[in-house]
Amino acid sequence: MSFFDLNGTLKPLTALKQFGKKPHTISYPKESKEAADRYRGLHFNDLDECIGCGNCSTICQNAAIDMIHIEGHDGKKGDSGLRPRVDNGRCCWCALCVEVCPTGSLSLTKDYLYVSEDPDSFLWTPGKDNPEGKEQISFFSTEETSLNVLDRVPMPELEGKERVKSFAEVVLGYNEAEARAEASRCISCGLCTEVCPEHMHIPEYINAIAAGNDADAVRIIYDNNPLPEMCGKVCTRRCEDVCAIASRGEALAIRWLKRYATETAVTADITREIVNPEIREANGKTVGIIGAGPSGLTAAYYLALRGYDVTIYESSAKAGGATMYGIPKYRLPIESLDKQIDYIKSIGVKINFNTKVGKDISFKEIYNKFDAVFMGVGFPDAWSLGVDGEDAKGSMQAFRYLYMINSGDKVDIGDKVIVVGGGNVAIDAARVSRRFGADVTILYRRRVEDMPADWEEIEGAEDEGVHIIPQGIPIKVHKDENGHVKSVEYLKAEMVPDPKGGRPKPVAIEGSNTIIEATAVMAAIGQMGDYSFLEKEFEDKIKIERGRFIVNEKQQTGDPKVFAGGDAVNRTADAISAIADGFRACKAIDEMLSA
Amino acid sequence: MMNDKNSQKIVDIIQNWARKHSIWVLAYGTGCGAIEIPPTMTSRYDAERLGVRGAATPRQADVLLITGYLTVKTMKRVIRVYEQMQDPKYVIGFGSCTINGGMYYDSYNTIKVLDKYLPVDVYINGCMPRPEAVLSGFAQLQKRIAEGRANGAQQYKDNLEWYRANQKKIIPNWIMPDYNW
Amino acid sequence: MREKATTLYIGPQHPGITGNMMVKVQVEGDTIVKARTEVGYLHRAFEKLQESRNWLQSFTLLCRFCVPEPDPVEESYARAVELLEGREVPERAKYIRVLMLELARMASYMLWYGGQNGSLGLYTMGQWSVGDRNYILDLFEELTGGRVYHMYIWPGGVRRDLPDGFADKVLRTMDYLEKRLKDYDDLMFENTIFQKRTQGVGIISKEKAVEWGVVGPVLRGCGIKSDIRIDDPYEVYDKLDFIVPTQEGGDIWARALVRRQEIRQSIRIIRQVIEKMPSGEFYNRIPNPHKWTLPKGDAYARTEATRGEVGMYIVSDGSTHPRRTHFRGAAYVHGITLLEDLLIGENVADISAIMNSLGTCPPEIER
Amino acid sequence: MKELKESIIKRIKANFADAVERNDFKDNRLDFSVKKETIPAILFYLKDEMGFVHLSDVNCVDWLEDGELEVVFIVWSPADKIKVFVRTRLDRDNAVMDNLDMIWRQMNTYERELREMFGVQFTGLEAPEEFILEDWQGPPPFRRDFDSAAYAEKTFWHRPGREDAQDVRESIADRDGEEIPDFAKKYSR
Repeated sequence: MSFFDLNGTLKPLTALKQFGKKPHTISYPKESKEAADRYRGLHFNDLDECIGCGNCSTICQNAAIDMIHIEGHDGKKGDSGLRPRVDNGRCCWCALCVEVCPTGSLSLTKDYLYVSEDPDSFLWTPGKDNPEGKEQISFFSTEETSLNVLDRVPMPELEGKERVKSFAEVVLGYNEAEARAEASRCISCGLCTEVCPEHMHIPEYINAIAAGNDADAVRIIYDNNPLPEMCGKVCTRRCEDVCAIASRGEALAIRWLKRYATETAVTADITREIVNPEIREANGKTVGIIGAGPSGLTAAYYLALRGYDVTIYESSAKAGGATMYGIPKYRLPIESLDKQIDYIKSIGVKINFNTKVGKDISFKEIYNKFDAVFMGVGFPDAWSLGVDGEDAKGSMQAFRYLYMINSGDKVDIGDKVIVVGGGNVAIDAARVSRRFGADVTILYRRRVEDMPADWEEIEGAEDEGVHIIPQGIPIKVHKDENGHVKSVEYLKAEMVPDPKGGRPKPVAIEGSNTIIEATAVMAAIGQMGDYSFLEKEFEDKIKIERGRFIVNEKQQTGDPKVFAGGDAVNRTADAISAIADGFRACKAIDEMLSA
Repeated sequence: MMNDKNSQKIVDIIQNWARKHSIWVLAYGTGCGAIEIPPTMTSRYDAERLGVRGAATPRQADVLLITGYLTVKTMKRVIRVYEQMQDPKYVIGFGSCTINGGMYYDSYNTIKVLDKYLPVDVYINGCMPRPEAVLSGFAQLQKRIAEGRANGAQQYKDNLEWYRANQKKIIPNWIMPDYNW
Repeated sequence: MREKATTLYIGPQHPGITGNMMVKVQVEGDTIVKARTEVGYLHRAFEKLQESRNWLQSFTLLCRFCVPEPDPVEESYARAVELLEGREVPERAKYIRVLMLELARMASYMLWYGGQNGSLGLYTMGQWSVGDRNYILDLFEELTGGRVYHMYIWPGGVRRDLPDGFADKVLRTMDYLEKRLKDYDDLMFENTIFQKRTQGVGIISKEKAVEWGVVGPVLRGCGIKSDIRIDDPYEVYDKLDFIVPTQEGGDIWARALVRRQEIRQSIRIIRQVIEKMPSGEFYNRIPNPHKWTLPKGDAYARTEATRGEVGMYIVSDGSTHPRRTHFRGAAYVHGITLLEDLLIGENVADISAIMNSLGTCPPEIER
Repeated sequence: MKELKESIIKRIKANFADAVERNDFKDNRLDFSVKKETIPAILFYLKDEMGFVHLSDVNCVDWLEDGELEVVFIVWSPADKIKVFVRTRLDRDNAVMDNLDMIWRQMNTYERELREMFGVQFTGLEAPEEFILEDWQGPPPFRRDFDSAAYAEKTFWHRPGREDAQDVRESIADRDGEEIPDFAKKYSR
């Protein structure tokens, strides 16, 4: 190469080509380039949409997000009342918090300027401190990109056609892999525990299942529920309504996971071995319990663990109350219930079967014999329809029908059954009738979506070929010459919105009378209590109002020695509420007697 | 005839005005934040418009940009660099990790809270802060200078013992010359 | 007569050093007789931190390993996790990943253009290439939401699909940059100063290159054809048509020429990717990150970055957190032993140029 | 590919009796576990005789429960396009092995790092004592029994002002009066 290279000297002058061209410069701060539509800037949190699950806080690998109380958000069921506060001295703007937010309330905005002279000013609450951020949202998660697993692991079930052939259990239960997969969807926020009447330790046992430790899960479950397998099969599972994942996807199958865990303890003995409860030494105190339903059994079990001598008086031949006699066996097999009751008995609970209080033994005797009494008497009677011709042969209460079937009795229902009502009892009666080969129609006053029964049950009934006639109000049962049910006459109803904002009311349409043939009619419009066993002298103290006992928050009636729980006390009238009553009563009795 | 106090005030205003428009940044990329410095300095954002430009040595520089986390080993060098710089001198904390540790909050090798060790004038948040954010950080610094509040060097001198104690806590083997600042 | 050796400390605060590291050189006159590097100024203990973060949280740390070109690190981690778990990646995601990697390669080379020329006192180039690099960063911003830290390629695919009209924008940017590359040639490769300062400086022989574990453009600058994209193809590189440029000589000039051609190959690859990209899913969703476990075992995935081979080695003990991760950086090999050896006999003035030509990236060395 | 892998296994097994192979990988990977004394010989053999000229990676895994450190070498053959993992286990309390930087020069750097971060000593390694850390007084930090977060808590400051943070689970339990038993708490998040 020569000393002077002409080409190499002139070529760089290409830079002169740029002379006079418009510069690329963005003359900030006079002009500013807008951030991209997907820019990951500062946070924004929609405070009303946020449910305070804290998933953002746990995913943050920088520990930048705290959950704090902020004014105006006190929390309610399904909302912890906490909101994320971001430490921008930690945040790395990765937006993982956005990806895992189950409601999608948390997002990032186009705003990125955060310059301050005060290092303590980088702690701030998105949404509260930048309400204008709502207009600038840029990086957000959708159902497609969410890192929550929104789809539930499907529960294997028998086919509809198979089901109606027998009383075999419809739901087959998760296998191990399915249970682990389902459990691993949980984000462990614990919002569910608040709505559970019994406040079961839901995230803990789900996490134990996800970690592959079923025994621990069983132990955690039995901490405050002695009938978990029953709950795992038939619980009304209000927990699933508030599941954080349900805000975008399908709720965790909390009920099925409990069922899976408890079914790993195959027999009562194995359950005893796994749970290995600590039983306190007998303290010489005695407690009498009326009714071996969920509330009575719960109180009995935990009192027995606390060293009390517990005796239950049960009018029927088997324990379980409404879960034994009200729930069909294809939902809750008798073996399953027996297993749990055997386990409870193995702790030392004594049950006197076929002993009806008020007939075989008087309430007064029990009252005097024990240091405390718990009444879990339930609702043994059912409401009747109150229409003409209800006294016909073949007209019955669905609840009684289920009781008789579950007791092993035969009931003649013919081949055309009409069930009136929309609750779980109605569906159960309908599905049971299907299993006896009848053609079943459900007549319900309101629309299908208004039915109080579980949607899963309604779907199951439809799969099995049950017809549902919504907006039908029965007005008369026609009899044939033998006094047997021949047909049911009903009026079509239209839904009239309630001006006060309540749920719409069905109003019969005049002249829309329709008649359907039937060989049996079942009323499933509600149950009621029977308190005739209470002697007169107790009436002053043990008050009954609108068909239910009046108790305080400790389940205590006006008589300090007498406690009550279950359907005969609470309005929700489901098994888990009854268990919660029993558990509360147990604690109160323990407190009272050990004082 | 003005009294001394007033004339000093005018001198201060002129000085601050001049200082504000010639911010020379020490070319020391202490952490990953240094990657947004070239774009800030080059044609797109052209920080030189604002009087911001690079300086090769501490003696010439006005601003020490702490571009992100400081490891203990760098901390030692940064202290030396800072002490070599001539008054007036400013420190900008750049990125989340200078404020409260950022993503390295549990690392055994990075300091978390910069203002325990050096007086910091302005923090620019972000991980990584965009060039616009960097520029607005400089604008904030200019404002601070113009208002006469950017007296980090004086603060450091006044509280030297406190700073030294904090620095020595993480730098066990203290072999440092004393600079003539 | 031998001159007395003097010790010079270049760095860590030195404008010519590529990042925060130090080279301690002994010079006789201005000829280096011994060089020793000192690193560790940027050690954040990523690998330790990842052990206390779960498999997804670990992912956010990755792009901080090497700031100029973070995507190959994300890519290596994602692929190592997928390898260990057996997770399938949708075809579209593979194309998007290649698009990202090649854009990152271009962005990194353009920064290198500025650095290499800056190290020789030619500052105009930096104004151009680093300024133009912003157009690529704009693309990143639009696609990933971040200019520098993309956190985009993650196990199972990529984080978001391409936005509407993105492909056209990419092509327009490519057209613009291709035009600009001609200007760069005039300004840089045709420049006598650049030629004279780089030719015959920092020579690595073929034998030495193999023995010292040289990789990437530096190895190709020694005349050895080696590129993981061809040798151990990942994603969809085996379906794309491109050449791996090599250059004889082994000096800075040869390495610069290799990079000059590679940036053109990247444009070619990007155009093919845009053309061939299938529609469909972009992400094979991972399970709930809090409970996401990987099977027991280990995996190593490597990616061709602008500096050479970068790889991620992960070990799982079956839990939700990594047992150990290890990042293999190219600068780890180039920036310490090779640099120390290469500097011997060179001028002090060339230290910066040599370091730049090796692609020394201190944060990658120390992690 | 399958034949190639098998022939490599055969050759290695013939020369190194203690090598235990793993060949259940779908990709181009082979895995050999050997005693630590065999490491220099097998690496020399792989490089000089079998064309595994490229050293991809060296690193170390701490198996605290077993009381062992596992050193893994990953080598690559540009001709055969196969990567081979060679691994060996060292006693955690006495982690010593031979220096290997005569095989690949860059091994020197890896060995310095392993020495500093894991406390693996390489007999015959010539390099300055300190590599990344400076004046480090704790145990080798990458060993699993070193708790980085606790060390950081002790050594550095964290900015105050975040003490009022609440745990979602606890605050719900407080509100509804749930008593979480102690044995269950480890499953809370």
